[in-house]
Parts: sequence; structure tokens; C-alpha cells
Amino acid sequence: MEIRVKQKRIDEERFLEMRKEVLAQWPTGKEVDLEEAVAYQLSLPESKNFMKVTEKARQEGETLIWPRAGTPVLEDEIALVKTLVDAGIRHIPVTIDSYTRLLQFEKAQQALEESIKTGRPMLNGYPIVNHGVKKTRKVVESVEAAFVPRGAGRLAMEIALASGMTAAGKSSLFEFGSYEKKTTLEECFEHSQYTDRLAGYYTERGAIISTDIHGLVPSGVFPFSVNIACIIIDSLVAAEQGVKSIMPQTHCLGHMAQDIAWMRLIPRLMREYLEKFGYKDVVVPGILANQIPLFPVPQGMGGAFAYLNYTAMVAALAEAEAVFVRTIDEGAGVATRESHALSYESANWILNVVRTQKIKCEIDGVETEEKVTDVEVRAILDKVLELGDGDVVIGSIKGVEAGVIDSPFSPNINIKDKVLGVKDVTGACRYLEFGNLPIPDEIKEFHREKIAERERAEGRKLDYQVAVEDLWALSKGRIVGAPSAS
Amino acid sequence: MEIRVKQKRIDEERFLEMRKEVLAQWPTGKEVDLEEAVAYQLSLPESKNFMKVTEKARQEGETLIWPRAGTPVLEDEIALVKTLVDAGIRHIPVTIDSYTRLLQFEKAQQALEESIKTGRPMLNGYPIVNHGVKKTRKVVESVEAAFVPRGAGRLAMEIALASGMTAAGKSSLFEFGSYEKKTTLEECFEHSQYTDRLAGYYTERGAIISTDIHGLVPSGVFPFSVNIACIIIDSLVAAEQGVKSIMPQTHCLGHMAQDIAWMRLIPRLMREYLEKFGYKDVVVPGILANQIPLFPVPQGMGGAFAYLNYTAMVAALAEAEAVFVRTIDEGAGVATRESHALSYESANWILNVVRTQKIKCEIDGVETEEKVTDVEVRAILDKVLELGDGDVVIGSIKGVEAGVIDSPFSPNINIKDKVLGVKDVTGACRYLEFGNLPIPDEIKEFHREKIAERERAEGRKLDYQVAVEDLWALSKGRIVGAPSAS
Amino acid sequence: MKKQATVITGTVGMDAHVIGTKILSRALKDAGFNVVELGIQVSPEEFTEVAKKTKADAILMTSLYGMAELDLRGFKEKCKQAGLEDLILYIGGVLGVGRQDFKEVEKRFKKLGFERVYPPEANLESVIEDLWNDLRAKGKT
Amino acid sequence: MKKQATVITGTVGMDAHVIGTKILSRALKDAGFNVVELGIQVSPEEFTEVAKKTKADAILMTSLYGMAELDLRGFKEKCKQAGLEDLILYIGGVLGVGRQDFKEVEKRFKKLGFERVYPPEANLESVIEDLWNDLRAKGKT
Ligand code: B12
Ligand code: B12
Repeated sequence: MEIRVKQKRIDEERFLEMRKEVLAQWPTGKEVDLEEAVAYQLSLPESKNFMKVTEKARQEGETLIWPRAGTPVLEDEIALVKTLVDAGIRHIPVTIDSYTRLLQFEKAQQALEESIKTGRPMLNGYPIVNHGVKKTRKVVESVEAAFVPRGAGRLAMEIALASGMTAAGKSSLFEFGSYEKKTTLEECFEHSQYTDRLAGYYTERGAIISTDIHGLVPSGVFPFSVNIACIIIDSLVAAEQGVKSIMPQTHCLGHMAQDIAWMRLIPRLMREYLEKFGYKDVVVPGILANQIPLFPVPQGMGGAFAYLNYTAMVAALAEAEAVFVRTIDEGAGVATRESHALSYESANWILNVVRTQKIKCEIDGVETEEKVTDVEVRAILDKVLELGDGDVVIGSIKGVEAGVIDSPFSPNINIKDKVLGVKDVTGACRYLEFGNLPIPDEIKEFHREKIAERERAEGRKLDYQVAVEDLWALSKGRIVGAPSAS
Repeated sequence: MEIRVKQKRIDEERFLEMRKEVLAQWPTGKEVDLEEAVAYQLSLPESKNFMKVTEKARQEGETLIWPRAGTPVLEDEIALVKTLVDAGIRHIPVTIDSYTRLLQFEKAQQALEESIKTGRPMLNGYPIVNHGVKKTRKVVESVEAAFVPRGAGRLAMEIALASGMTAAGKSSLFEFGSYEKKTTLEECFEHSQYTDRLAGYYTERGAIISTDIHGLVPSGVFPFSVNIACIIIDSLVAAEQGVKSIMPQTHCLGHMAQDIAWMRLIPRLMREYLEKFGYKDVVVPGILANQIPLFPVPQGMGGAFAYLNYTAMVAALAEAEAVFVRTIDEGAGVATRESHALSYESANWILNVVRTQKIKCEIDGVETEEKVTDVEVRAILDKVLELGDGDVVIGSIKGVEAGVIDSPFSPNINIKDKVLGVKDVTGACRYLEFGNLPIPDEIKEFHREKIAERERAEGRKLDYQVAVEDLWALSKGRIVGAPSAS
Repeated sequence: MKKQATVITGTVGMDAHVIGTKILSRALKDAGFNVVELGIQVSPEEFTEVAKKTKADAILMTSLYGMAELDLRGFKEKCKQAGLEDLILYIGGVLGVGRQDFKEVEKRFKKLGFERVYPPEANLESVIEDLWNDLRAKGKT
Repeated sequence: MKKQATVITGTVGMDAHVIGTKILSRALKDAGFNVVELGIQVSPEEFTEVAKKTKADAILMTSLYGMAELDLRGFKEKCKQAGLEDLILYIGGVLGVGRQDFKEVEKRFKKLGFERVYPPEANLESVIEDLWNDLRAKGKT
């Protein structure tokens, strides 16, 4: 099999050619005039620039809340972002609906019209392509905050950036591992090289567009090393295309020592690898802690608040720059405006009270978790680079084929799914099945011991069933799963 | 002034004389037959014994929730305790209404009858004296949990213990400093020597009755050293009367390092002083962390949950055996059953998730706070013992007169109220006015520096107004007060 | 210069919650009132007696513990008997046991003779503003 | 021995939430069904085609992303056209955008031809129990 795509900047001419095609996908593409858009970006205040808002939070010792904000009707979207900003929000991630994500603009249009007509939102996000630049600028201009589109494809990204959004949360491996069924990683790289290049284009002209990078799959109970390797790969890919500000997302899977270890490790390793590959002027403005494990119903209000408060607490203790907390409606569906306000009021209470104290704390185990994960990530990256002969893009594509990059519960049929994670007695995530992950033997031994310890404690073998129980744990008020779980 | 009361065990004969008077205060006194009551206590399972339940929590690494449970009508009270136990509660503090606390049994009777008639609770607690032993045993027998009366006077305590409650939360200094207006400390000592002696009487016969000790005044923003000195004094008083199990209550005032330092310091100092005065077989089964600062309205639901979850989090990180969290209704009035269930579901989520991880953490500042408070407490106790010529009771009485024991915002006119506390830049409580507290100079200097630091940071003098702002801080989602506060 | 008004503060009945009444008293003093601070656990009779003795213009009563209604039965009549029809009566705090509909609470206490009824989130600046207005309306300043 | 029933699983439309359908599929396999696992983003047409081809007894469709109603317009008719009147249709997940009254949701999807509709807290053991019952009732086992 011949691999077309490489770790190489798209050249200007080709890029401008590609853009024509992309902008032709839907009539609103015509609203994008790149030079005018750059000028518009340059006219925006710092409070709308994702990187600057994040860096300010870092300097002031604050943890910002990432909400989730996407509803189809323009007026509702504006009302929603206003509610959020009133609740103290300064980063606004705009969820784009699933039809738009998959380029079904026609369907999105119908559903948008129907949502307007019936007053019932028929789309699970904001159909940014259908709304286009002029309307989306109204959203951006309605409040003082930095906007980040979520799940934007190429045309969606064109419109988002031209509308004054200042981050481009799109990463190849995440798209590949979490949203796609048959698409290959190669295709995903092609797409995000485009969006990264677009961000680079703005950046070179002084309008710094950040990108946030997520990993591979938010699969819940699974050690984070594969995701971290993927975050680093995607950063290198973005940096090659000229992106100068990259924000990693980590997953808060519930175990404090692990979650904090990962928050510390990721920016450190990212900087190291970016440096190593010569991307010396790339800024990592902060870390975003993302509350990942399921928040399924049944989740009583009490548990829902506790869960989001706990995530805020861990992020605050880790001094993360931002935290993506779920709302109390997470298990029920897209949150109402009231749920947003209430949930962030709650999380902000924790964040303000904890961060003002400037707490420095050393939690036993953080060091070990950081070291173990560090070794795992390097082993995966080494193998990827070896497979790619130094080219991280090629290496990743081959790595997925070889199961060197793997994950359980991915929707993509191109992912091997030969691995599995479970929790240990204290609720930390451990590998139960390593598949072909190139984890060194002594680290494998470490995981096996932890697994054996829980097996002894519970007097049973850990298996797939237990992995499913563990998946439900936090939503049932526990950190380790229990047999009764459905 | 001649001081009648001393640190000396009430002798048996006089005690039995006194009991006759006490039991004659209300007809239900006749229901108490001490020997039968001891036998009844001995027949109860360990799950109803306060000390044993607490020690089990300690061994199993759990933090138990203290709810608050007191409603006038018997059937409602039973329904309430069932709700609590269903929510995982194993300590049940029964709030006694204010009329009963102040021996107004006649008024309590009328209000009880009216509550039954109108279906609207007219009393703010459970009128234990009016209900008597037989009815209260129904409450105790209705669930598997250990009961603790709150605010029981002498007759109320007789009835509580005869009904199978296994702790006697009554301490002289707390009654004196928090509930009384003109009563002298001497009178309060007389009262609690009686109730402590009663607990001692049961204990000597094998039915271990614990007592929990609270301090002087839950006055919010005020360093905890005076309260700790009072906890130690009241433990010595209880121990002298034969109490063998004493549970201290600390206040969680919001600053993590301080709250944790106090949780560590209190049992350590208690054991040291009990030992020093020869009470070598007294057990301190654990520490109860009490969420003290106001929870006033306006407290949105989001803030209410955050506040109680934060307290649960701090207690869990400190590995406290029990935590007294407020319900989301705290600012609004006595909680409904639903609010109880929801609030404890939330706190239990945090407690389970955190305690299972067996987190060991070192928070910067804990050591300093512990040391500072240690010096302060010893200085106060030294002075008290000096004033009493070695008698802690006499010394305390003189200490209050001299302002060696003092507090702001006490209702008791016998307390000097020459002291004041405010917060420093990180939200820790500091002395703003020392009054006559015998705090050593270098420690005073420490407080003054912290105050000066905040004054510099805010560009204003700290004064009474700021103390009031700080009082409202947590209920407004901040740890340090802000000028806009009402 | 306007006449210094005399006002009485304290918690009624068996209520021991002193913080609110202390803060309120201090705020009233700072605003220039002559404050007779009775502290906690003041009986209705004591309130009216002191009001007569001090020729007070207003009572600002506090109750948090939920049993104020019981404590204040027949209070209006007692005031009338004591010839205190003109006295301005305010009450504030948590005025019932458990969550209450404030409108209901207000009605109940207005019936008991109180001119104004405040929830615990009452802003003291506007309370004092109200008090000035009411005093002025009754020609007391 | 009873005949092994064939069932189809997958998420409909553009839905990428795979975890639920994977867990469901595994549970069905463990319970002895012959499971045709289509994964995510299965169009209604694909479901009916595969059902015909495999002579399936039931489809257990998943949707979490909130847009199932749009995806399934006219689904009942399609089934009929394909001669699949006898096919048992279940659907589970988050079946609308935002908090919903489940009774309403159930009604909506029953109209679309689904025999049973489940919320995300559905217990898989009782789901499989229901399925056995329905298969038996239709004489399929
Ligand atoms: C993990 C997750 C993701 C992952 C998915 C990873 C993957 N590929 O699977 C990622 C990050 C990719 C993602 C993306 C999106 N998501 Co999402 N996601 C979730 C989350 C957190 C968990 C879902 C889950 O895995 N549950 C666990 C499984 C085991 O439960 P389950 O699927 O319900 O299945 C159980 C039962 O329902 C039952 N069951 C399942 N199917 C069937 C069928 C039958 C017949 C029966 C009987 C039973 C049954 O069995 C299962 C086991 O018990 C939920 C919120 C939550 N619940 O916590 C949101 C949620 C589903 N996502 C949501 C949305 C909006 C999106 C996005 C549009 C935007 C976004 N938020 O990023 C995209 C859409 C992508 C797409 N095209 O579909 C919304 C849906 C809103 C709505 N319906 O109103 C939710 C509810 C979050 C929210 N409140 O906003 N998401
Ligand atoms: C601190 C406290 C205590 C301390 C009191 C220390 C002391 N001596 O002051 C202690 C521990 C002793 C205590 C005891 C009890 N308490 Co208590 N306590 C509280 C708590 C936490 C704070 C009260 C407070 O100080 N607020 C701060 C002050 C500044 O606010 P405030 O008093 O409302 O005053 C402000 C305004 O209302 C206004 N204001 C006050 N008065 C007036 C008057 C007028 C005319 C106006 C205009 C304005 C005004 O100005 C103030 C400044 O803004 C509240 C719950 C809460 N809110 O968080 C429960 C609470 C008041 N207590 C309660 C109860 C039941 C009790 C006890 C019966 C049992 C118990 N829980 O221990 C005993 C009763 C003792 C007794 N005899 O009264 C209940 C009352 C229930 C109800 N009404 O339905 C509450 C609401 C808690 C609860 N939800 O159960 N308590």
C-alpha cells in the first residue's frame, strides 16, 4: 500500500487550489474572503483570542471552564452564549451538529429550518456551514469570550475562522478514532493538514489561531498513554503546518493521582517532542482537563453535581488552565440553558475557592503514574517513528495497522480493538489486554501486578465484564465498578 | 466571687439525688429506670453504638456523613431517619427543638400538639422530653444506626440514653458560648458534669456512651485555637466524670491547609492532655469535620452543592472519620426529606470516590498552620491552668472573665467579645484583634504579617467591615470576602 | 439637624442566633441611629417594655430558628395595650421551619403587626433606606 | 434445542456513539444470539437490506446523538415495502435532543414502527428477557 500523505507542509499554491474546492461545497463558502477575514481577526480584542485568554488564566492562576455550546437556531445560540458568559465563561466551544460534521449540509439545512419552524431543536449542535460567516460573526460579537468550533471539517473551519473564532479544535487521530467508521487515518491526516494549514495561514499574518488536541478515543477506562502519544503526533502534524499555539486535552478518568500525573506529563512531553523536531516557537498555552467517563443516566442530581464538582476539584488542584466539566444534564441530552448556568455556577464555586488558596500539594502516586506513563508514551512514539522511518504521519498510519496505536470501543473498523483496560483497587486505569502495544516488559509487569492485586481483593478474575462494570462506576458514585452494574 | 464547681467527679450519692430532681421536671422522667436502661443499652447491636460505628469507619477508611435530623412529629421523625439510613447514613444526630433545649417543656408540648394538628412542623427539632422513652425507642429501633442527641439538657439526656442513643453531645463551653445569653460558665459546667456523669455511669456498666465536643462558638471567620483549647478543656471535664470515648468536632472554615491542620492537631493534642491529666483509657474514636461557615441565602443550588461537596472533599482528603455536611436547604430552613437524601447522595459520591483511592497528600502550609495553632492552644491552656491553679474548670471560668477565652459574635453577655478574625489573601483565618488572648508575640507577628499582606494586596485597611464581608464569602462562591457583600 | 431616632434590636423568643442581630445593630449605629441592643432571647414583653421606656421609634426584630410565629402570638394586641400603636415594627430572618413561600410568610407576619418583613438575604443598606422612609412618613425625623 | 435467533445491531444515521451498541452486541452474543453487528452510522436502508439478506428476526437499533427521529422518517413504510412486517424492531439510547419526557419519546418511536423503546438506563438483562418473550410470541423460537 502506497501512503500519499506525509509530514510536510502543504505548499501555498496547492493549498489555495484546495480551498476553492472546499469553499464550493456550500453557498456560504462564498462569504469567506481570506484577506478580509485575517483583517477581521486582527481587529478583535485579546479577550476573543483563545491563546491569549488561556495565557491570561495561567498568569492569574485561574482555571477556566469549558462549556459546550451548540444549538441550531441562531437566536438561541446567541442567548446560550450570553448565559454562559454571564456564568463566568471565557472559552466558548461551539458544538457543531453531526450532519454538518459529516458534510451533510443539505440535511442540516432541512433540520435547521424545521427547528426554526417547530421551536424544537432538531440538530445536536450549531450548523455553522448553513449559518455562514455573517450570521456566525453575530454570535462571536455578542459576547466577550474566545470561541472554539468543535468537530469542524474543512469548510466549517473556514467559516469558523473567518467568523472570528480563534481556535481550531480538530485533530486527525481523534476524528479517526472517535467519529469515523471506515475513513482511514490517511484521509483524516489530509483533512487536518488542511485545517492546520489554514490556522497556520492566519497565524503567519498575526492572527494567532490555536488548536486543541484530544488524543484518539475517549474510551473511558483505559490508561492514557496511547492517547498521549496521539496528542503528541497530532501536535507535530499541526506544528508542521504552521500552527504556533497548541492546547492539549487530557481526560480526567477519576483517579486523582493518574489524572494529575497526566496533566503534568502531557505539556512536558509535548514541548520536548516539538523541540526535538525543530518546532521551537510553538506555544503550549495550557492544559485542558476533560471530564470523560460516562455520565449516564441514572444519575441523580446529587451524583451529577458531585461528579462535576469533583472534576473541577481535581483540575483546580492540578492547576489546569481549563476544565471541560459536564453539565447535570449530560446523561439526559443536550443541556438546557438553566442546566448550563447551574452547573458552571457550581464548578466555578470550586474553582474560585480552590485556586484562590494557591494550594500546592503532593499526592502520593503521582510520580509513579507519571513515570509509568512517560515510559509507555515514549515506547509507542519510538515504534511509530521507527515504522515511519522518522516520518510521524507515515509511522502513525502504519502504527494503527500494526496495533501499535490501538483502543477499545472505537467506532472505526480500521482500529484493531485488541486492547482493554480495567481499574485497580484504588480506581486507577490499568491495561488488562495489551494487544500489540509496544509496552516494555517491566511496565507490563506493573500493570499485571495491579490487576492481580484487585483479583485477590475481589476473589475473581478481571475480564471484559469487569471492564464494563468499571465503565459505569463513576456514574454510580464509585470509582471502582461493582458486579451489580448493568 | 466564690467558684462552687471544680474539676472533680460528682459522687454517686449526690448524683442519684440530683437525678431525682431532674427526672421530676416532666412526667416522662418517670419512664427512665436506670438499671433497665443500662440493660437495654447492653442489648443493642454494635451498629447502634456511636463509638463502635466510628471506629469501624476508621478501620475501613471511610468517612461517615453526619446529617441533622429532628422534626417534631414522631412518625415524621421515623420516616426521616429511614430516609437517612437509605441514603447511607450511619450516625444520626437528632436535633432537639429550642424550647426543649431551654427547658420550656410546656411550650414544646403545645407546639408539638399543634404540629400534629396542622401538619406543619411548628418546632425546629424533635421534642425528646415530651415524647419520652417509649416513643423515642421506636425511633432508635426503626433503623440500623447510632443516635446522638443534639443540644440535650439533663432531662433530655436521661431520656436519650435510656432510649438507646449512644452519645451525649453536650459540652459546657459550647452551651455557654453559643446558646446561652446570661448563663454563666459555672452553671454550664454544672450541667454538663451531670450529663457526663450520666454517660460515665452507663459506661462503667459496659454501655459505652461517647460524647462529642464542639468548642466555644461557631463564629465563622476566626482562627480555631480558642475553640481547640475549649475542646480540650471539655474533654478533661468529661473524662473526669467517667466518659471513656470522646469525639472532637472541628470546624471546616474553608481553607484547606488550615482545616486539615486542625483535623490533625485536635486528636493529637487531646490525647496528650488527657494522658497528662491521667485519663489514660479514654478513646478518641475519630474526628468530625463540621461545615461551619454560613450557608446563607442567596445560595443558588449550584453553589449549595459545590459548597457541601467541597467540605466532603476536604474531610475525605484529611481522612476524617465523619463529616457534618449541610444540606442544600441550609440557608432556607430545616431541610426537607428530599433535600437530605439529595445532599447526602452528593456528599457520599465524593466520599466514596475519594476514600477508595486511599489518597495520601501533603498540602503546603498544613505544617505551618498546625504549628501556629499548636503554640496558640498551648498558650491558652497554660494560662487557663495557671488561673485555675491546676484546676481546669476553675481556670476556664476565670479565663473567660479575663478574656483568655474569648470569641466574636457570641450571644453570651459574659463573653468579652474583644477579638476579631479576618481572612488573609489565601482565605486562611487570621486574628485581626487579639483582645486578651495570651497569644505569644512571635505568633501575633505572624498574623499581623498575613494581615498586612492582604492590606497591601487590596490597598485598604482590614477592619470590622471586612470581617463581615469575609463571613459571607463562601456563600457567595469565594474564599475571601469582597466589598460588594451585603 | 434631624432628630436621632431610637431603635431596638434583638432576637425574639428562644432564638440564640446572634450574628445577624449584631451585624444589623452595628450597621444601624454606623448609620446614625441610637440603638438599644437587647441581644438574643428577648421576650415580646421585654421588647414592648423597653420600647416604652426608651420611647423607641422602631423595633427591628430578628428570628432565625423558625419558631417566631409561636413566640409572637398576640403581639399586635400587646403593643396596642402598651399604647405603642405608632411604633414601627420590622422583622427579619428565617421566619418559619423549613423552606417557605416568602409571600406567605410575609402575610403571616404582617398580620402579627409587622410593617415590613425581610428574608435572610435582605440587604442592610436598603433596610436602612426603608427605615428612613417609614420614619419620615410617620413624621418621626 | 431452540432455533438460534438472528439479530442486527448498529447505530442509525450519522451517530458515532459506538460503546452502547458494542456492549449490547456482546451481551446478545453471550446470551446465545447470532448477532450481525453493523457498528455505527448505519442507514435505515442498510438495516432493512441486511435484515432481508440475513433473514433476521430482530433489529436492535441504537441512537444517542439526538437525531434519530430525523434519520428514521418513513422507516415503517420502508420496512413494509421490503416485506419485513414481521421483523421485531427495538431502539434504545438518547432519542431526542435535550431532556425529554420519555413517555413522549416512546410514543414517537412506536409510531415509527418500533415495538419497544428504551432509555439509556435500560438494563440489558431485561432487554434480552423482553426479546425472548417477543420472539416466542411471534413463534420465532
Ligand atoms: C462518549 C461520548 C461521546 C464520544 C463517543 C465515542 C464513541 N465513538 O463511542 C464522542 C466524544 C466521540 C462523542 C461525540 C459526540 N457526542 Co457524545 N457522548 C458521549 C457520552 C459521554 C457517553 C456515551 C456512552 O458511551 N455511553 C455509555 C454506553 C454504554 O451507554 P449507551 O450508549 O446509552 O448504551 C447503553 C444503553 O443505552 C443500552 N442500549 C444501547 N443501545 C441500545 C439499543 C437497544 C435496542 C436497547 C434495548 C438498548 C440499548 O445498552 C447500553 C449498555 O447499557 C454521552 C453522555 C453520557 N451519557 O454520559 C454523550 C452524548 C451522547 N453525546 C452527545 C453529543 C451531542 C455528541 C456530539 C454531537 C457532540 C459532542 N458532544 O462532541 C458528537 C456526535 C458524534 C456523532 N456523530 O454521533 C449528546 C447527545 C445529546 C442528545 N441526544 O440530546 C450526549 C448525551 C452528551 C450531551 N448531554 O450533550 N460523544
Ligand atoms: C450559625 C448558626 C447557628 C449557630 C448560632 C451561633 C450564634 N449563637 O449565633 C448555632 C450552632 C449555635 C446554631 C444553633 C441552632 N440552629 Co442554627 N444556624 C446557623 C447558621 C449556619 C447561620 C446563621 C447566621 O449566623 N447567619 C448569618 C447572619 C449574618 O445572617 P442572618 O442572621 O440571617 O442576618 C442577616 C439578615 O437576615 C439580616 N437581618 C437579621 N435580622 C434582621 C432583622 C430585620 C428587621 C431586618 C430587616 C434584617 C435582619 O441582617 C443580617 C445581615 O445581613 C444557619 C444556617 C445558615 N443560614 O447558614 C442555621 C439555622 C438558622 N439554624 C437552625 C437551627 C434549627 C438551629 C438549632 C435549633 C439546631 C441546630 N441546628 O443546632 C439551634 C437553635 C439554637 C437556638 N436556640 O436558637 C436552622 C433554622 C431552621 C428554620 N428556621 O427552619 C438554620 C436555618 C439551619 C437549618 N437549615 O437547619 N445555629
